[in-house]
Amino acid sequence: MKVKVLFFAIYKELAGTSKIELEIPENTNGNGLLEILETKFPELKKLRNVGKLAVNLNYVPLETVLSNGDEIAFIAPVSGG
Amino acid sequence: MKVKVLFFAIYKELAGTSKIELEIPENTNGNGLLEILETKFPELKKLRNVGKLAVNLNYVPLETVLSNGDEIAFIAPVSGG
Amino acid sequence: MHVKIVTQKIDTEKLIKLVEADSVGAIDVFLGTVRNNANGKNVLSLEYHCYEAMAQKKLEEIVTQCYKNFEVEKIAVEHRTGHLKIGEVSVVIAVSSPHRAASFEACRFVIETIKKSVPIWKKEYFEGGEIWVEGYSPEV
Amino acid sequence: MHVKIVTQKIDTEKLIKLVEADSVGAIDVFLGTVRNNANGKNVLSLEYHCYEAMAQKKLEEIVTQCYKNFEVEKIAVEHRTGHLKIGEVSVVIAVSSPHRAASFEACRFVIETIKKSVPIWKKEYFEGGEIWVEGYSPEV
Repeated sequence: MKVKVLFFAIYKELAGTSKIELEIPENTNGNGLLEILETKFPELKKLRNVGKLAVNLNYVPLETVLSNGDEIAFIAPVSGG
Repeated sequence: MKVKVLFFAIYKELAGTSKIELEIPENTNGNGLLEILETKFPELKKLRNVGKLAVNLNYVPLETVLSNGDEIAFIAPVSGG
Repeated sequence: MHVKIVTQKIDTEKLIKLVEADSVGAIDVFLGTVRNNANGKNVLSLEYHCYEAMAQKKLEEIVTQCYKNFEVEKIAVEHRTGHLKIGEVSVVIAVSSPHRAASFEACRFVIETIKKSVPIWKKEYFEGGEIWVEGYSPEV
Repeated sequence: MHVKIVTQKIDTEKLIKLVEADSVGAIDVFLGTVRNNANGKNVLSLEYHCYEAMAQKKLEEIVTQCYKNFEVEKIAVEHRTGHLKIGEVSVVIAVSSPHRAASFEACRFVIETIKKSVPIWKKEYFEGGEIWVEGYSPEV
């Protein structure tokens, strides 16, 4: 199945891109996706245990199983305001 | 001795004036002045126990002895803001 | 410190400008406005009277106390008097600080203390009458 | 409800106008501004990035929650992104209510919740470097 992964702020800098489309196996969850991304973008390992998972604009647990067409982002600790 | 008494808001309406200059005996305190004022302006009796005493722009106890030249006002419960 | 009793429309933007500074990270601004109802009555307008010299002095004391009690940078306060229509602004308090908690707390302190101890009174005009609003009894 | 992510200067006066109403007695307005220092460092400027679609959604959720939790009348929020200079305004929150406590509390709730859960990040530019500011970890 195919998902879209968006990178923002520190994630974007370390990945060197703001967005990729990715083929991943069925039943991959957030943690599984992170492992795949760390293989493609080794720099992301620096952020291990830092980001929260957002799927389709909502925060969800890292154990959440992903679906085809999902829009995914890892959210570093926010600092707006 | 001579003092100046200012009337505001409900006090002004009941006294029918915004200011008077008054000769009062030496050693008159706030309570004593109020009695004198109630004789001159009987309507003020309606406000008995309502007002706080201000002398020269500061709140002071009603027992405060007044001095020649003082600027005095009785302050109804405030409602600004 | 900027503290003023005014009879014309308060310029909120101006008060905000007055509290800006490079060391400021937060500004809290409170506006008191004339509401169209009170105690179940339809209010038509409000009239604010004040003992101007004493109100000015009390406001300055409140602001001075804020500088002592809270880590604030600058404070600007204007209170309007006279006859105000529904929706008009009677008071604006702007407080700036490096960190946000102080701005919120000091701004709240100023308006609460105004309502307790500054000699300003309002009269409500409603359908069929008018009445002096009873507020707090100022503490000696 | 007015909620917007913007890239230009926020018009505070406009947001205040948006929350005015005849039934309103109090308006609290919070402005976040770019401070010239942080953690003992001299800050030169701040850059705000955001996940716009999600930030918009989260802001709307926060405002919706405010309408439930506090007796407020209207809320308007704008958050600016991009590169901001010292003194510039990054966020404005305006909340109106019949009585003042609700405005203060809801306004504070909005800014605290923005800082906890809205996907907006800032990078500090200081003499000799730049760094992504670490904020709260948003709770799932």
